[in-house]
Amino acid sequence: MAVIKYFGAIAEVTNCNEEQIAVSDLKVSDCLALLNEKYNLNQFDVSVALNQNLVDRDSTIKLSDNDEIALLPPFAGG
Amino acid sequence: MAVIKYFGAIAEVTNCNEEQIAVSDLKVSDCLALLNEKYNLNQFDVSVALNQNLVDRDSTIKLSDNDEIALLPPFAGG
Amino acid sequence: MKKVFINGPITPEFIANSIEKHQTKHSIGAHNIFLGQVRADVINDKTVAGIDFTCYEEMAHPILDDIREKAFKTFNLTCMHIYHSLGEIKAGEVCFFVFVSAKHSKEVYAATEYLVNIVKKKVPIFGKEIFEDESHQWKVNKV
Amino acid sequence: MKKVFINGPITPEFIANSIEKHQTKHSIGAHNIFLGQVRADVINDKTVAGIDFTCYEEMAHPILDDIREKAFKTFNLTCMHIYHSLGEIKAGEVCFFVFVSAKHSKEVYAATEYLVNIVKKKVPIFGKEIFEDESHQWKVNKV
Repeated sequence: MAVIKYFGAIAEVTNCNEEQIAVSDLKVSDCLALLNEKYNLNQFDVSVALNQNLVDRDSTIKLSDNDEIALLPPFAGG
Repeated sequence: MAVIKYFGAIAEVTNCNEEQIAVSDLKVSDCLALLNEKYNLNQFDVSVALNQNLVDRDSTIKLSDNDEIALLPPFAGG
Repeated sequence: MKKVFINGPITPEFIANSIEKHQTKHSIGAHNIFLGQVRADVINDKTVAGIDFTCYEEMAHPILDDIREKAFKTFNLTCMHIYHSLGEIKAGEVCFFVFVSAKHSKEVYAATEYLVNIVKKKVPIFGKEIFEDESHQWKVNKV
Repeated sequence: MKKVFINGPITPEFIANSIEKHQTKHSIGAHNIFLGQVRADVINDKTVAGIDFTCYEEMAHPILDDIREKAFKTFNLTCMHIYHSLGEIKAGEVCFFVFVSAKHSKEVYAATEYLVNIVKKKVPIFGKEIFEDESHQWKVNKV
């Protein structure tokens, strides 16, 4: 299992801060497609971090157990 | 009479903060020549203010009673 | 990993304390401080009462370490501190504090501007603008 | 004529108090503060213990008024404050405090740098650098 973390406006839509996802053979891009289907995330300008590093939304990196994926809406610090 | 004010390194050499000077027909440049003779002020990069406004050291403006001349060494604020 | 995130507003006393700590460093001639203060912006007739900040801290810390390292390489600084609030910060309160110190004044200005802009752009901080009627919208930084 | 000159050092508490006063101004989104701190420079093996500042106040005030007026015309600022110490300021203490506030961050940096440089250049302030052995030399600003 990998963990998906949600932040800001995205967490508001998913109605949770994190959830688990089965990773067998799943690419980052596949994972996003699944979540988009579930939550309609295309409305957001989402950035994706894999283990705390930004990755492309189309990334074909395969997820492993214990990976952490974060879906980040636009940054608003300052 | 006009008043001459001294500041910083210049006041240290003149050993006073101000003194009076007779103004009859005296130009700024003459006044400075007199003071330079008395105190050897050429050692300093002196700026001159007449009634709180900077004037050229060679200024031929004539001094009037109650004028205030200030001899200012380099500024060092900040 | 330096402490960056502070729960609640950054108070004037906290800022004073930071300044005071630098008064023992006698090679410093110039400090430059940036403070971000929450504005009571009016958006569609509603007034912002405050911003509720959250952050992805595990991601933010290594990014902040990189930012500091690059800034020390780029600018001739003696000290550098970055603080950002989390939680609800009311209009008028300070939520962002960048503090740069150097031997001479000319070193500090560009460093401060660089740090403010890169933190806004690169650090995963999220802000919920809460209006006086308790509705909200999500803040987006213009890059 | 605004108060600029302060007898003795500008304390962290004074700075905190200035910041706090601006927290009621809810259109402000960004503050930029410059602080000049007295350095313990070593010159010919002697260490600066402090600087004794004097000023030609009657001349300084109209110049400062002009500086403020020009800065308000040039930069899109909400507030601007300039403070400078007079008297003996020890190494590590703050002698110069420039405080600029605006709606957005991009407005403040250039304004601060402009104010710091023009005050150093144009305002008749004189500084006697006093060494630890009580000898002294007169400070000269590089323009």
